[in-house]
Amino acid sequence: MNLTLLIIAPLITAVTMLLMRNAQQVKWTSLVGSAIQLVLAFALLFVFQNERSAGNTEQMLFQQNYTWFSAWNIHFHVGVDGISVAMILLTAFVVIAGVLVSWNVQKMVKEFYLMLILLSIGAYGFFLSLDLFLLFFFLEIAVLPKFLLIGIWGSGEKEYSANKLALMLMGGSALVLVGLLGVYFAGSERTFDLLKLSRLPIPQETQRLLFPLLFAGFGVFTALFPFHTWVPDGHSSAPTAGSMFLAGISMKLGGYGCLRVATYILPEGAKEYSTIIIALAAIAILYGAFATMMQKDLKYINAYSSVSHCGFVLLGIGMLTKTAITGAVIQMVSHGLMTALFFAVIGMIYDRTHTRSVKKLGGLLKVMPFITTIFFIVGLCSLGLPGFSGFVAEMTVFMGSWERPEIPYRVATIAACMSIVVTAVYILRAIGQTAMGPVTEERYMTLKDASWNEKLAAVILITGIVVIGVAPFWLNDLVAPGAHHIIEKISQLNN
Amino acid sequence: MNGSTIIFYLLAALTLGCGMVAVTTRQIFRAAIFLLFSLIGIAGIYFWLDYEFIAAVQVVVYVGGIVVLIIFSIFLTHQAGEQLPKQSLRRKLLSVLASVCGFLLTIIQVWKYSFTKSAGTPVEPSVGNIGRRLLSANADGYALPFEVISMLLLAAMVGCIVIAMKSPTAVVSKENKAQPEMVTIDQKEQKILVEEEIGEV
Amino acid sequence: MQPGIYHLLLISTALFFIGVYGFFTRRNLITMLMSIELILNSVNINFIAFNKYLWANKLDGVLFTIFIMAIAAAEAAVAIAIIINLYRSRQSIDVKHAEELKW
Amino acid sequence: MPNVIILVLIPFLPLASFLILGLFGKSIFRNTSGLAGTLSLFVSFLLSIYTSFGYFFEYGKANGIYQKLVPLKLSWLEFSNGLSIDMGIILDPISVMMIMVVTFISLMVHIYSLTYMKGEERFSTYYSYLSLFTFSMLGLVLSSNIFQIYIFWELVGVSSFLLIGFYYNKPSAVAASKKAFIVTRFADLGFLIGILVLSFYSGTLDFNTLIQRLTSPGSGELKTAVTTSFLGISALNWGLALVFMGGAGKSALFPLHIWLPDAMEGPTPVSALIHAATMVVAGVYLVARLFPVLALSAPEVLELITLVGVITALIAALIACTQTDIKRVLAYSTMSQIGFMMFALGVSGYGGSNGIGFTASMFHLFTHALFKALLFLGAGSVIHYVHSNEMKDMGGLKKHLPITHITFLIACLAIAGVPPFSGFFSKEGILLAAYEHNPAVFWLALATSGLTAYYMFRLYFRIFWYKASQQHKHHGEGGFAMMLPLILLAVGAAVAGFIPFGRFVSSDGSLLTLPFHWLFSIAPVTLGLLGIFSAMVLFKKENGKADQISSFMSRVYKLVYHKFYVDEIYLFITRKVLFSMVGRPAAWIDRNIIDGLVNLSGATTKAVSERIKVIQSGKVQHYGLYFLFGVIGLGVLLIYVIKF
Repeated sequence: MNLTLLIIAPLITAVTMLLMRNAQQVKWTSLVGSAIQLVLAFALLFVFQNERSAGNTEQMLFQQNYTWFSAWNIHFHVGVDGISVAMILLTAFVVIAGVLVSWNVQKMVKEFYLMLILLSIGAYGFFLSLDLFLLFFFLEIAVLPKFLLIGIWGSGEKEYSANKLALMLMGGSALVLVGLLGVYFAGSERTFDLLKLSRLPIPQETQRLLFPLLFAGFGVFTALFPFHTWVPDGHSSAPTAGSMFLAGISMKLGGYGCLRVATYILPEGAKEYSTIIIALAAIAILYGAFATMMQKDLKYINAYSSVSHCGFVLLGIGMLTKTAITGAVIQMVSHGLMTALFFAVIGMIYDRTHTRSVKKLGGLLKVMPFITTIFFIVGLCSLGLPGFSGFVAEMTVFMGSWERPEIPYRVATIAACMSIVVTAVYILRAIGQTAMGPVTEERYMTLKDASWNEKLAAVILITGIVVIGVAPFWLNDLVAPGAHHIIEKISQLNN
Repeated sequence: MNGSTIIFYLLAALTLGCGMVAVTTRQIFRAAIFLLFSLIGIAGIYFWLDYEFIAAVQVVVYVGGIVVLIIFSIFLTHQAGEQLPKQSLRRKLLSVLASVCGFLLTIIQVWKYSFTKSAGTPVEPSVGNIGRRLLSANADGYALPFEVISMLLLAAMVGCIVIAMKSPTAVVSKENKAQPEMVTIDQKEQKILVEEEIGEV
Repeated sequence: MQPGIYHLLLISTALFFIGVYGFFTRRNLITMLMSIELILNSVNINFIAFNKYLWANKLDGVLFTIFIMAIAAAEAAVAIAIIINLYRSRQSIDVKHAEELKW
Repeated sequence: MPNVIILVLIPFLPLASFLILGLFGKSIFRNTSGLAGTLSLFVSFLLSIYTSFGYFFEYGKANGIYQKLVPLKLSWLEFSNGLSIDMGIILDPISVMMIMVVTFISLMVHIYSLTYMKGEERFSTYYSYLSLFTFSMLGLVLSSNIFQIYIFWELVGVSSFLLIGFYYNKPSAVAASKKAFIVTRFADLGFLIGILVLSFYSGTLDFNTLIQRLTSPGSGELKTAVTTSFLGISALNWGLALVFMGGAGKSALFPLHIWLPDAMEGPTPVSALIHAATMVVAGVYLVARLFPVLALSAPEVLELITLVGVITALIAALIACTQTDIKRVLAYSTMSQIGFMMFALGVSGYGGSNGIGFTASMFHLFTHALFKALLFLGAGSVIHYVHSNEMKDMGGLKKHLPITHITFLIACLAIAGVPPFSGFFSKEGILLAAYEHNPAVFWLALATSGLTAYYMFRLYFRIFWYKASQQHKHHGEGGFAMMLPLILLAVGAAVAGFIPFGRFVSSDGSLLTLPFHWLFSIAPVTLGLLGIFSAMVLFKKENGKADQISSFMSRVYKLVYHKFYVDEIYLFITRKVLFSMVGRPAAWIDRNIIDGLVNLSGATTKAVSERIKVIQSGKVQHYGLYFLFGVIGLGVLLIYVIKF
């Protein structure tokens, strides 16, 4: 399969959108475009599985490699393994749901959808890249639309949030850039090629220096503990689709980067810093969960819970076992779907009631059963109920983490386990307050339930969540070999 | 100490003294005049150095051209007898400090450096020699810069005209509308300045 | 003592810094222009002095002096045009009022 | 051999009914959802009867010992090195017994609810939740993998949450559902960590392999699990104790019991199904599942279980004597009976006649399910009739509710341990096991069983006698659909004691006859009758004696009435400690310190730029001065400092 299609398809969508005259046409174009993306993603999954079952055990499939800028040995090099395929599927799901949810956007419709599609280009490119420069290029492409989405279509303190988010993410990518250049010059060969770099011996001293740069840089994207503060502000100010993309896709860029770039290229560094990573991750998990308990705004609740949930991703990566890393990837997919759905639901509630305050809402189950049922489902997924994806992901991380018998790892795992209780507390508080109980305001009685586009978006995302939750083995089989490759060098080091 | 030396020192004193007064006096017209004398002193120094042509050009261009231009512009922009506004003491001190430091630094460096004279037959700086060099297109000729300078002068001339030309009426009226505020501010400041001066007196 | 290159350099340096001092302390644009003329002249003196005492076999110093004078003339003309225009637009040629390039 | 399709259908029929009713209940099955749900469960019930017959009488035995059959095992999620979550079905005496109990009680509740919940706006939702619960519970008891049991454990928890919060616009119901979920979730944390510990040391998640590895004395896994210790307690004990914590949470054992009384906010049939007969015994079931490991390799944990069980039994019985809400009385009685089952397991040994406790516990689980479901459904009829849960609104109902009255009486006699009703036999077994293994436990249990008789008959007399009824006979007892389950359950509660239970269920699968001594029975039966008698004296007629006694012991009464203030302690811990000491500071630190640092860096940059922008004054002379000073500075630097 030609992987470039995944970049070209949204690009064509964007160009076609530019030619459209009115908002209706733009919406349908982007919907068709994102549907095509979804089809392509599924095709990729299918072809990939076929290729693997045909016995192709090469690490990266469907590689394409063109020289882009020969002076610095930069290539347009793309390829996928199971992890990338999973992330691409996630992106396609979130994109189409995001497009559907924003059907009612009034202001600058064309530009809005253009930003969404642009972000998806960045994400696809990022997940496909096997050249670090290309990867960085797409990472930056993905940052810009977020700034505009929040700054233009946001609500509340949107300028502040947009600035904060853009600056912190840019700071992260600055660290990444330094790290990438360090990697570029550290090896015996001047190359940005991921696969080559992973085979080059990079001296331990250099790894020790570069790993924190790369990991923290990507970590900013995925809410690594002290650098997570853009998450609540950014999410709460963003428009619904913006939050969905931000939490569903953008935060995953970081996790993927931590895994694919930092850990894969610099295994010795990863080994050295793993205690610090898991400490930070455990702090993020528990502390994020406790901080969530005190939030009143639904978006803040989900944003802080994202900090907590993304902690599992980092925990899985930091544990450096195959199972834990598989769990981390599953958690990325699961959290992406779940949190996108969560924000979509919050958006639907907000569109109707014009408030996101838990205190002011109540008894919505009576008024809008469909939306509230989704709210229940997503809440239960968030607290790790079996049958939904969150459970699978968390349990895989826990099982993987428990493979490390050293005390700090044990402590971190138990701390992470504790979060399932705290998560239950805050999710049930939010659900109990908003969905159940008596209807708090008279005006809520006349509110309408979900419209077709919202229903479709929700159903698409729920399908993803439930399929993973009920039949996780295919995702596990897809991701585990990729995780094996990443961990290969580290397990060699251990022996 | 012979006559030549004395003349040199006199010229130097004239140049520097008049220059000093030119930058310190608070009568703008006087400043212009002292500038004139300072420039004449420089011309004198050129004479003293036997560079008659340069000295002549100095007199023609500076004394006859630029200073006159300046004087005209003074006439255009100033009322007679108007005193220049005073600069703050802090600024003056800073400027003195900067100038003295710079001066000392430069002079010390110059003094420490021993210049070596190039061996070669001296060329007479006569008008003929200068003219030939200026207009020759040989390897050491200055024809190209000469042309460039002439273009520059032309451009400057055009520029002067454009800049000094009166703006189209529409713009003027717009500016005039914006004017009153500015003027009042200016007037206020001037008032304050005047009061200060009175206070000092 | 017979005046030599050092004396001339002394004069030019002094004149230069007199010009600099004027440039800093003057608030009137015209007087600032005068200071600039002094600075240019000090440069001219240098050229001539070097030509005279060090490179008597060449004429480059002289030629540069001539060019500088030409440019100075042009500069003075343009500057005065600007000053007059400025005066026309804000009835003042105080440098304080010409600070449009502020942050 | 068992038919796999039939086995799979048993849990999947309710699942199908859940999905169909949940998705289309409001549109297609608007009026027939109850029937549809009941029908699917009926089929499931028939299939489980078929299965249990097959298991107990055809293929279950090999060499006279009941085998643990795993007819189905699908890899669901594979972790590394042999650890994998499998979706399997295990057939052994206790799981087969449990599917019988679950499908039967659930069927009764389904039928009962047809009338009881009629006219409810969310009728089909109710039935879909019931189906979900039944599915999860069946999945739980059939699990062949410890992680699988955890999965269904959670699903059971969530369906319980949904059903308790069924009347979602009642704030107390919402609070109760949250409480139930969170408390059991807290216990599940222990369960989860326990699973992790056990899986790490045994290298497997499969029950059969796990039990085999951790009980065979020579195995390396057992050796490491016993020798590795943390805080002086071996890893094996940690693992099992933590797993037990999960069981204790679900079964409402002493420190984790607080959710059960509040759970009575749910519809009464739900309480009968979930919070009396099936879900709350999941903890007992879990302990029974791991019983070989506990009995053979970790007797210390078994002692802990005994202790917790007996404390729960006693405390719950004491509290039950003081409550006035009839459902709460029943809830505490449930707690107390589960305590019985637990310590019965705790005092039991493994294999042969040592395993009396195990058999008795399972037997009690079985009989308890019947009579407690009956009690709840009877209470449901009463509540249906008087529209209140409070004792003060009742009294003298025996004329209005004759069938309910009779069946309720049978259930009370059964739970009080009066021969020949079922509770008598199972309780005898438990007391005997306790007597043989641990006299202290026996005496406490004896006292508790006396209390049981007292509070049950207090309830009985208070509802059906006490005073003349002031109720207007506005409607009848609730019709056939409500009476049929009562009658069926009453028959069960009356005669189930004669089942030779030891023939089917024993700790090691071999045949066991529950011993029975006439002499031994004298004490508990006498005590039970004494309890009934004192209840009769106090509550048969309206008199002030009960109040006199309670005011006489006012302090003690108050302490017991307020459930030993356990709720308040929890409230203190959550409100004051977790929320105020952890949650709020965390949120505050995040907003003010961590985010504050981020904002500070921004503000610093801004302040600095605000300062240095003054340099960019637009004044040419300033620039000149800076320039000159810069040049001088550079000159000095290059010439005198660096000597360039």
